[in-house]
Amino acid sequence: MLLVPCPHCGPRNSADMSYQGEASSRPDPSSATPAQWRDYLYMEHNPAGWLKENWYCSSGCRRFFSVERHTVTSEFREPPLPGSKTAEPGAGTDRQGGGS
Amino acid sequence: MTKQVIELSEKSAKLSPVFRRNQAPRYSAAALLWRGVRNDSWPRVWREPQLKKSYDAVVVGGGVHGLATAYYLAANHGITDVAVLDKAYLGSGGSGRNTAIVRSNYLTPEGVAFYDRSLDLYNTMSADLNLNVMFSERGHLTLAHTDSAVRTMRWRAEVNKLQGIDSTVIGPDEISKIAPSLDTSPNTRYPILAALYHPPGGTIRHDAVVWAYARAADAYGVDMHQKTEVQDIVCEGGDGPDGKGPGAKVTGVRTSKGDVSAPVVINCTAGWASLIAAMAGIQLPITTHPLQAAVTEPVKVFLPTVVVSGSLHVYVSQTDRGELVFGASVDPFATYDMRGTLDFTEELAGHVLELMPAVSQMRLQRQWAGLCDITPDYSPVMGFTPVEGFLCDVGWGTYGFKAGPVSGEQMAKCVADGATPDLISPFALSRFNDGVLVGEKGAAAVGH
Amino acid sequence: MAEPEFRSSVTTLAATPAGAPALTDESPLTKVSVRARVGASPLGVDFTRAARRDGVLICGIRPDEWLLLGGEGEVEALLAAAEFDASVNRIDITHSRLCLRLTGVRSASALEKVCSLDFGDMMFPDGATGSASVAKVSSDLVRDDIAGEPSYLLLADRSFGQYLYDAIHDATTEFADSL
Amino acid sequence: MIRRLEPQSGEVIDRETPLKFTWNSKKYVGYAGDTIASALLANNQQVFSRSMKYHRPRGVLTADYWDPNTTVQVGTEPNVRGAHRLLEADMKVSAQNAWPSLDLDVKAANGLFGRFLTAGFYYKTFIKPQRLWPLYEKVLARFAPGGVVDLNTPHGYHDKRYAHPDVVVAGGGPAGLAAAISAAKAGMSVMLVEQNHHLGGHLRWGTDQDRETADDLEAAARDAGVEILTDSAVTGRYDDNWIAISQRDHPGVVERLIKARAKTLVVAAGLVERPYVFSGNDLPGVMLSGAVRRLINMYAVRPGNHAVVLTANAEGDAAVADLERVGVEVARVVDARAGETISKATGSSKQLGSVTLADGSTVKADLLVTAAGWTAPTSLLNMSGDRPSYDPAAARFFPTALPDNVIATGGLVGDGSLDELIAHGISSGELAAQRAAAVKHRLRSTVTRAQNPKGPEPPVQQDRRIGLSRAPHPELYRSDTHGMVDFSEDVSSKDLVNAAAEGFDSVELVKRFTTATMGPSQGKLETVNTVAVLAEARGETIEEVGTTVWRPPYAPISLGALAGRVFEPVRVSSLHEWHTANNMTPILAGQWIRPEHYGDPGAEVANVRTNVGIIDVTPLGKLDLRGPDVPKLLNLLYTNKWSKLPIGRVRYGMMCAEDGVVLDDGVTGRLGEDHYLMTTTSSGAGQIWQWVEMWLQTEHPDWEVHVTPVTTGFTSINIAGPKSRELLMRLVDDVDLSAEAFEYMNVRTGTIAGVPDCFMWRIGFTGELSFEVHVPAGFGLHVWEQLIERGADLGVGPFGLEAQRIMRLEKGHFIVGQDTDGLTKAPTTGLRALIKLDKDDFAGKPELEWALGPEAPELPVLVAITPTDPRLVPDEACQILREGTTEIVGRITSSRFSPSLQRSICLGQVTPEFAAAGTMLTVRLCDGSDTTARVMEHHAHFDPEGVRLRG
Repeated sequence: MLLVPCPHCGPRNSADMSYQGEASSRPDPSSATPAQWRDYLYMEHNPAGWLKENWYCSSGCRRFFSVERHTVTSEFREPPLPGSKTAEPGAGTDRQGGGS
Repeated sequence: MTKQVIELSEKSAKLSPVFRRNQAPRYSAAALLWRGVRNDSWPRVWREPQLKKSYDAVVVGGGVHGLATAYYLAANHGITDVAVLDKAYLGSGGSGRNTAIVRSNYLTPEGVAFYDRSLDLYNTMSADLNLNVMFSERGHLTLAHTDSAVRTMRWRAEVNKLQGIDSTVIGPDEISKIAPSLDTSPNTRYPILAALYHPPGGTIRHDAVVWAYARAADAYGVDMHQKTEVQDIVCEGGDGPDGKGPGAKVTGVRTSKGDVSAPVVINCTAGWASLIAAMAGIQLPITTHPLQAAVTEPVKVFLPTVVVSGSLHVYVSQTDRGELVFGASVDPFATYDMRGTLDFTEELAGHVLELMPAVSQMRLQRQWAGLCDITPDYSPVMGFTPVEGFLCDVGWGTYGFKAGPVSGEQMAKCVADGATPDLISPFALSRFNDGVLVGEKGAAAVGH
Repeated sequence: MAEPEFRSSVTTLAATPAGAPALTDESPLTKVSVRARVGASPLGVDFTRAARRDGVLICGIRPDEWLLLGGEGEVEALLAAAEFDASVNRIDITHSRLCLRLTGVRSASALEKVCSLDFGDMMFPDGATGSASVAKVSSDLVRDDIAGEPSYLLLADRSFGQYLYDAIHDATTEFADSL
Repeated sequence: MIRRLEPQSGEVIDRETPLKFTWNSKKYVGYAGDTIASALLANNQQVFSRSMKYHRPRGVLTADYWDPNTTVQVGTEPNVRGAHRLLEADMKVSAQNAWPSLDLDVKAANGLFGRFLTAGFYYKTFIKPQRLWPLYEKVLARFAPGGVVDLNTPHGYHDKRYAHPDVVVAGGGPAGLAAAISAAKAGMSVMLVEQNHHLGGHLRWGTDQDRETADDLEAAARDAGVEILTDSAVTGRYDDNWIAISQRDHPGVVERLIKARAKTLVVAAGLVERPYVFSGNDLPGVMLSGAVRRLINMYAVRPGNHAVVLTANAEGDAAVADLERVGVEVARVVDARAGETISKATGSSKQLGSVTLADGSTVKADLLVTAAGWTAPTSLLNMSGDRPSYDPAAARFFPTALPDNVIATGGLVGDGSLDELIAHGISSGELAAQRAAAVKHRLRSTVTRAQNPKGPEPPVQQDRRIGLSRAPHPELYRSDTHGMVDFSEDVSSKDLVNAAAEGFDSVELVKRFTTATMGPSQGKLETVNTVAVLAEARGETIEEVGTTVWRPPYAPISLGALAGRVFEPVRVSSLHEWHTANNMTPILAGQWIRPEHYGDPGAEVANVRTNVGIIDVTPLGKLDLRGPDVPKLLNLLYTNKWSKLPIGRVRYGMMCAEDGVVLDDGVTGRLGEDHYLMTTTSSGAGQIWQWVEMWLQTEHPDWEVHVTPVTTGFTSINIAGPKSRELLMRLVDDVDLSAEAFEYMNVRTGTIAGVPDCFMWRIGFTGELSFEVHVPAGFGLHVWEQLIERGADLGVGPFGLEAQRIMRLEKGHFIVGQDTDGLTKAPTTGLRALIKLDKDDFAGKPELEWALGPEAPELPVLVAITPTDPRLVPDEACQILREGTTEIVGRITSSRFSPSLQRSICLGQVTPEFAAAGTMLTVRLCDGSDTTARVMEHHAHFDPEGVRLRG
């Protein structure tokens, strides 16, 4: 069980957290073109390496934060940043893919 | 350009001696006996060729999708000058790590038609490719524990029936007859209210599918290169750095074993799709998550069918060897790390025991993980991309194995015709830009 | 008309076996949530710390939330005396939250059967608070020792009352003398 | 008991406690302390199982946990390790893989055809005719190995606990014990986990002096406060030293999973003795040296009478000494260190008869002991990221690079005298303690609630241990004949060679093709032999071939233990007891248990439509919102406008995700200047709370809004029906409930039945005059009982979810997630007027703007539908077709028979072409027949003008 560094609680089990996906900034809805908006909605960098991402400390302090994690080695780069922007609509909650 | 490839290869089409020349000795019980009597061993199942400087087409990824694509390019379209590149061994990725369930009872008519074609190909694969892939048409039960799940099962059944697929909603009594080990009593925490029963679904020996395609493709002269990692895709004329990105044209790949020029490069990877696409300057709507599976020690066969519970995020079948094979939903966060987690086995065991309390004394003997490329609408990304000559057959989430044969067949057709076949047109990358997603989202949430 | 009577969501209590940590229901306590900006300290108690003042236990359960626990009138009195700026809100959550207390030398061991936090004295000393899943229910935990004996308060959504009580009680039985 | 020896000084059996048991229904007696296998062997039972494919008889091979041949069924429990599980009184033990019996196994005929049943033979046969494959498959399935699952097996009481030890030591041999002792003495909390029933590892079957050392170490460990677990195993090492331990020595539970977050892990797993590959190496009577020593010294069992011993190491020499001491004739010692070896073993089907040496000579023997070397069980190191490397001089794999928090000691890292092993264990324990102290320091400074540590964080200690030397060992894998490599899978070295020749020539492919290492011992005995045979076949070195990845678990763990006690939270409202006492038929809705009805939902509907009914709607999501910026928040979350909501008013709103898909809906009321109460759907309550927090914390941290979930702080009761006002008035004195003073879509605060601080909303889902009251939950039951009591003369009765569903459908209210799905964008619902594109921003706005623009494809439309046949209720999810085709143009999303209208009613989504009022639709019913239905003018089938609810 991965330990995720929460800026408020300290390291916590990933099961105490809710993953919010890649960090990206929300385009200005009054000026965004459909293409820009859908980039924001759907496109991912998905790197094999350092990824800036968001977590919600759902069982703990209930704060959102951003952190950089290496997607191959699972290391975290300190320090996490509280209250960063999220990437996913629907708060990433519907990303529970089906199995086989 | 792809048209041109066809014409070139047309000469060596169906009646060419290629297959004959490289044809492996046919497998049969008689041949097995004969070799047993003479104590002969079998010849190599596929060659170990040298990497050439150029190919008509390069397939990246030696799994079911890549090998099927190569096979159908050769078998259906006479394009035999094809290389399949894999950074490890054939079938080392998702093809060898999935739980080998096949079915066609999807939610949308497009999905049903697509997977049904795949099931057809699986059905005749042993004979078509002369290798027993042990397709076990044992039926597939998707359990519903809530009213809304029952509704979704009925939705799927009704769509399936309209497409001529054998798929019905059945009640606890009938479920109990099909799989007596399931606890169908009404007072459980997750009562089994109904199930979607799909008799044509079943399991298959996943490795055998890989080997069957590899052996058959090899017989047509397709080159398979194991331990050959694609390190870059060479493009020209694109908007991005190094001439990549939209508007570019593929000229070849750089590999750990040398450069290869090719006018067509097909990305058939799972788990690394975003990375391969990025080599051509293409961004995909994909996040990569591990999907874990586990297997118990063997016991005498007692579970005759595939059982899936969407609400409990578990699916289970029993192999002919007696092991229970389990899978679940993908891990909650994106990672390329395949080490597996304890939480997965805990959740899994808890949920399996909800369904089948009698197996509490069975022991888990191995867990493993594969990588899944998840898209926003639980549907793949197939066909052309904004880079000419660079095609994708990716984003297969947790359902790639089921779709291997049809994907290969259709991708080969796509390359050969230079046009997107109808069967895969709903899965074009452009749909995310157009805002028209595929409707499998509803079913996949409870699918498996 | 019958007088309204407060009813806890824990409706069936079980006996505590001798030697096992004692689990009691303290749901009727007055519970008020005081909300302020993250980083503010309107009551002088930090996040993850708890302190008792005028009979009221003030618990920093989130970076922007303090839970006040006390007997009838005590919390109101304390709040009436406090001076808050306009950004502070107080919400009575007496009825929203279930409150259990687990007391006894083995209570940390019992909690380790249902919760992944480290309840060792160094990591969760008296006067500390923590939030975590307890038997799969999001809960707030406060260590509030009684006369030197380890004691923990557990607060969770009221609707889980009986379920949580049963799950924790079951976890305590292992520590009974007879076993 | 003819094989039982006179008492041995180190025996672990209690001769004072005989235990009766049965083996294949025949009665036998063993002693307490016996394993099942030792007891059977003492009773002269040599054959324990039949092999998987060829059904060859198999006897004891390793006499420990990893013995592949002694797996048995005990009562309802399959696959019990007979050479590890202790005998219990009245145990019912039976052989697993034999039909009809162990002695007469008809499937043994398979053995005759062995040369045809080569690895992978399935793939090459049963191809044609294909229709016969299912038949073959059924036959093959009967050959599945393993025990039997009794479908009536009780669940059993399993358990779990978390632990936070400073140091976990995996392995209770001399090095592990020493490490545990020194770590504990350094002030660390230590858990020591040993798979066997006794501590001391190989010392337990060694000399008297060895045992004395083991006893001393055990006593010292207990004195130092080490938590000792025997009959337990560290089954996995996961991210950040999350350690899984299967504990079987805990009273009261069958098996317990301990999840330990260890600051350091010491791996002292010892070594596993490796079988030698030669023809006949699976005959009963062929044993490893460790097996012989355990049987003699621990269980006082004579393993045979005439022995040949192949020895390449001291353990083999010690086995010779043990055998001679107890009077077994050692006919020949074959010393591999001197270049001697054996060629093959032969015998009857059930017993070794003779051994052929490399020089061709033959020695009669009923016992062949091999001491061919060791496999390092590096599983836990692999799981820690290590890729062990092969040392040909020592003939085994060694660790290469480990993370700081994993430390290996003992046989895994080298050899040496007992003193050297213990010294290495001690220094490993010290290193583990120092590194754990650093981790502890860091934790105490980062976990806010912890006591702050004193002083600066200590640096991570470098590894300055004096290493263990590696004893030279001959590379002894296969003789000049072919034999069994994987005993549990029946894979021979011939199979591996053939597979390699066919092209399955990498270790992973050969494993997949032959199934070698895939069986219950998961490679412990056979991995290195597999690699060695493959290396030989390919003409490569073992290092070049490499190994497969060892995956968790290290030892199998029961599903019961992994599941533990069942934690499946359920939620109930304050009225649950009342519902239960009043004939509730419950329904599970997520975690909630709710009343579906109280006997007759149709009558409940009728009562609401004519008198008054009350329903428990507590699960309805409720968020208390406070602060000056609440209107901004509401404007952002809902598609409609919220800036000018007066105090005392409520408004309906719909929320969308950023892709324009309907996420939730509900009403929000303004209770005070800066105080609002938002309601959400019951199922969406948790998700919407997180959604709101996400917007506030990440997009608008400057907005002053505090969100508090109060869903169960209130018992929510909807009082519905023409007499609802009259009923509520009897309980409320301080609020004017008249139609004029308290209009539809308003909210008031007041006292109900003596309970202050209740909220009353004039809203409802049923279409009737109705009041939704929210009562502080501790008093919920009081108010409910008062409503029932005081309304008796009005005909008040409870109604459940089903009645509410019927009435909402009569009124045409959609349910998010039922009438909408994962792709339904807001305009489909028909509430176009609620989508205010002139707002600067709201969640999903750009996508909705596009969806309503000229370029977007037309969206499906939600419509009310009436079947032509009023008695016919199409099932929900029935498809709507273009007439005469199978083209799907829509589906029924909700359907019921309306008791109020006495006809069937539906909601459905259709393509715009079919959405116009009056359109006749073709509905395909579940039985395959078609029916027709008409699209209605309004969503509401009942009281479309809303006269009743405004009353």
